[in-house]
Amino acid sequence: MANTKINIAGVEFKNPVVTASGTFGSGMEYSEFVDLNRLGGVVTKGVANIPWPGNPTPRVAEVYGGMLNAIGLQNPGIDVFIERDLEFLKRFDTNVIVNVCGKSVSDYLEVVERLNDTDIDMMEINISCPNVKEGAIAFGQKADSVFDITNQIRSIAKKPVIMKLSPNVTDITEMARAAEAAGADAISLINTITGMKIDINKRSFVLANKTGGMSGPAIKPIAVRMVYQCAQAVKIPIIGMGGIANGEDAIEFLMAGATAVAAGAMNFVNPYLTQELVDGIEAFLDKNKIEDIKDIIGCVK
Amino acid sequence: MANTKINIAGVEFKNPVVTASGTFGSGMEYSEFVDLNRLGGVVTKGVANIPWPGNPTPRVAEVYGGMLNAIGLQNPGIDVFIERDLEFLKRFDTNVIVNVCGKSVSDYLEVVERLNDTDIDMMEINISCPNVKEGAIAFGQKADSVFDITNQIRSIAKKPVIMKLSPNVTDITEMARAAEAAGADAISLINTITGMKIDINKRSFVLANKTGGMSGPAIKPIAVRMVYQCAQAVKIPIIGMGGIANGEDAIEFLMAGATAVAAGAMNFVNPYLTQELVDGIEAFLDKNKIEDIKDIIGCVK
Amino acid sequence: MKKKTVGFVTRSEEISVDIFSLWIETELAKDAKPGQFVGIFTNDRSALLPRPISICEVNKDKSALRLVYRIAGKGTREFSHLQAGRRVSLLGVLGNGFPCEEAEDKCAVLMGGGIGVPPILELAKVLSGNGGVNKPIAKEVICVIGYRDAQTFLLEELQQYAKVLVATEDGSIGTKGNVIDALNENKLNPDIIYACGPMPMLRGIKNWAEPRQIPAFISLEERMACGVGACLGCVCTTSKKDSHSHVNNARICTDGPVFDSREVII
Amino acid sequence: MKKKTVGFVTRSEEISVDIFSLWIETELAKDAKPGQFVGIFTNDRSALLPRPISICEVNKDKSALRLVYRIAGKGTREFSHLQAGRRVSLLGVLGNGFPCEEAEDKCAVLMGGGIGVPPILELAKVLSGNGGVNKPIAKEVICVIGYRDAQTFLLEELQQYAKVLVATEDGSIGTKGNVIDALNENKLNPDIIYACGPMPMLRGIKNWAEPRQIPAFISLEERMACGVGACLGCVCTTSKKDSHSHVNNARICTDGPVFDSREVII
Repeated sequence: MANTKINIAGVEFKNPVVTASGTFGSGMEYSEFVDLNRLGGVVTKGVANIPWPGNPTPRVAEVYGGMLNAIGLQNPGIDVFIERDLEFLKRFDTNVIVNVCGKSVSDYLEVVERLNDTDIDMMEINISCPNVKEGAIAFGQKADSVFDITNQIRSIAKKPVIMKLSPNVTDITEMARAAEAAGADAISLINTITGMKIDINKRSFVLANKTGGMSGPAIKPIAVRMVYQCAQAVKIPIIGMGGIANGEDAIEFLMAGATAVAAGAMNFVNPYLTQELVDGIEAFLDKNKIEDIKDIIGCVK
Repeated sequence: MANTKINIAGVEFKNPVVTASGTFGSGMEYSEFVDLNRLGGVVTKGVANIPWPGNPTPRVAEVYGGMLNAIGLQNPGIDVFIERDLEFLKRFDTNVIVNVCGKSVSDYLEVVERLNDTDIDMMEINISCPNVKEGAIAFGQKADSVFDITNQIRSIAKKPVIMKLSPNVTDITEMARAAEAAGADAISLINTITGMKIDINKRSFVLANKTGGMSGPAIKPIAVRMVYQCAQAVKIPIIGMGGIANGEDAIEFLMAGATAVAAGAMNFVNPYLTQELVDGIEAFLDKNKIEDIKDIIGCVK
Repeated sequence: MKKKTVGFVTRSEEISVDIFSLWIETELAKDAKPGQFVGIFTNDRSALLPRPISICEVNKDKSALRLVYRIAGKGTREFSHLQAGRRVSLLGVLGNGFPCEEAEDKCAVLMGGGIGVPPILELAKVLSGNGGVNKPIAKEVICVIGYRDAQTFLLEELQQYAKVLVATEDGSIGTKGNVIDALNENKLNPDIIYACGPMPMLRGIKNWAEPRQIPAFISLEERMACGVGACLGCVCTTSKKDSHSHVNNARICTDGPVFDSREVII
Repeated sequence: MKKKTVGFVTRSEEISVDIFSLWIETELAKDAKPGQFVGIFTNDRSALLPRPISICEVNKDKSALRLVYRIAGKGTREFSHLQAGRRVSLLGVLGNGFPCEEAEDKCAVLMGGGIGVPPILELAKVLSGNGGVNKPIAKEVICVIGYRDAQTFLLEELQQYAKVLVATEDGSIGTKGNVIDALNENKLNPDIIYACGPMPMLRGIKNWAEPRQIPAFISLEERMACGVGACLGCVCTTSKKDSHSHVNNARICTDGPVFDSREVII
């Protein structure tokens, strides 16, 4: 059987399949459907220094081949997260990657400091959630802000740091380079693309927040393009995501240059997806007599 | 019956339905399917100062809920265009909007000057084709370039000028404002979003050009969002497009703030689409007892 | 244990204008309770998310669920074309369901409005001990059901299990007005209320029940994505800290859809 | 006049491994010629573009088209599940078709390879005057058909209309090798060639025919979008200026799919 182990910033993953932050809770809900021990890692829902109530409802809307969400990063804050969610995740033999969100640099730093003292494997910094208004969006959309926040986090973080990039930019490679230059250990992309849906009969926005982040198979070609572009631009590993619905999609991201892949919105459509991605990747490698998954990472240039 | 007439820069349209450049040739091919006289206008395929051969094949690829194209603006050049295509379009009682492409500012200006002496109704300037490499992409992705090219074209153009904006930007309202400030009479959006598709069995890009512009229903929420954002940012009229597949989609764009709407990739799926949009818009207005289409333009805020 | 599974349609029919009844043979039936729901998936790849539809009846013997829904969009329109023998993908069983045990030896009033009527049927069946076949849970079961007009549905079926009072907006049947008007007109004195229906109705019930110190269990609706509590899409404001995020936002799909009216701010 | 229209499937069967034959009753049949194609639409909203499939047979009496295709992706996989009585959306008739009149009183060799065989069947039928029922157009019709192995298809049907020579890659039937090898082995002296098949085969035919001054009409393939000449997706390089863009890029969907081999650079 093919080797599916990959390594990101010194952390070994039994396979390249992880979850996209915000689509898998902290693993508990989907542990009814999949064996978390089979996954390369679980990336948690974003956690802030204090509890966040999130946005008003409606928070989600279906669109052609995908969905919009404007959850607004509702989360219980780092205290409850460490006590409850991290305790739960520790029971499994999988990497734990904690997604960190904030409204100011000091918010982020506070969470990072708290996580430093835990035994999580990595942290992912959400500088790109399009639904948080108070400045957070700017972090991920300007190269100098990306550099600055990465730099500050990197200087105090005791765990490998993954910067999660926004696709809502003119040139994502600028952001990738800024993150790399500031010491990021890896980047993950893409976060959701800002979209809007109008209910023409009610003459109003479907989402209370007006706009929401789009995810699902509809955005996959944009995500693959950005992963490819970043893979040509930086040397740090990439966790690729955006509409992955099956093993073939995962292979596409790997070939475009991602070292790992994340299942996102399609978890909602197929709660067994993460496990099926692990199986699907293995099946593809075996069928094509590829001995090591590393042989296909970035093989299309 | 409701009034569906709209006015853009002094040009009256019998209804707000036009075609998206590049998806309707110069009208000839689809005149077998639809009565061009019924359309508000025909926006032609992009025309340059000289014939362009375009990109190598494969130039098109299907993606989830849409397609990628990297035609590379193959066109016969302005001479043949004026002699043949414009002659053909003149036979119809519809507005003729000529899409102009170029690789340098002087290319654009040359075409604009030639068109000045024709009796076309408007020109649309393609500063956003993601498939033309030689600098053209930059025009549409930087506000100062948008301002500069708009300004130069506007200073010599004797027809109303529509600037077609790229969605591959951090903040499309910057581009809209730059176009407005430089004297654009209208803006149209969105052009295609850069995407990529990999054939995992062949381990290669599906498109010879590697990347292509994505269109189709998959991108509609992004397009609606950008139309809405621009409608809040500028006063000049907007021609909205991106994945429109039926009358309801057209209404959604109008409510988001578009004064006119264009049928794009979905012409390929439904060659009767343009005419059905005209019918669909009328039916919606009548059913909802809306007397004038202007009452719904930008009604969602 | 929740799962995504394939069910077999055994019957599908239109029981009122745009209201369809669908019987599905599925393993999910064995754990299903009144007030719970399932997610149904379309075959339309442009419409990916599961459609949450409440359970109208459970037949444990046949391992079948009955869903009654209104055509509201392209998903439900597709379902309306399902025929016996077709397969359908289901996610379930979802949600907490009505707390039946709370009705023990009480006079329970079950209120349903419009497309909120279906879950009331299974609830009436359970609380009444299947119309008296088994030992009833509640001392008395009265249904108060609201429709827009004379185009009713499930009415005769409810009458198998309970006394049924009807309100119609146009007054064509029963009380003219809403279910609260019917409650008042009939001078009902419920010990406990269960309700499902549009938000204004639920708000009315909350405002009627709380000053009278009557427990009211109301079933809420919100746009959902995952259906299993992961995405935090379908929350409602709660008066106390919710168990998940501690921010007074409970997840309707998992903490609900049924809440004690005093727990939620609607 | 091209149109998008609904056809009715009258028969669908697998005639070889992953090769399907589909008869569709459609008004498009009345104008259809050998070498033309139709676009078929899926019911899968994630796969929107029409699938170009060449016409294998035309039955004008029954106003029906036969399409023979290989499963190559999700669209054709969906078509393979079509059953008699089902509706299917078609765009057609597309493309120029083979110039049959060029074969008048000549010895015509028709070459098909793999999934390029189907259009050869209707062409053989027309050039042979329906196997001699009507006055033949060509003096002689010989088919040279290539398959990978013994899993042939349409072979017996071709033999109704023409002498058929076979080449197989593994040598299991006829000439071991490709259709050019069969052409040489059988010392054929065509006055004119018609061909459809994979690009290496067409290239081989072009290189064989041109030095011998034999006209060869070859049917090309390329990824298509609109199918009607508007999008300029499916072009091939031409030796002279093309009629549309004057840039030596002809549109396969409308200027082709059939080209005089001398016109195209492949």
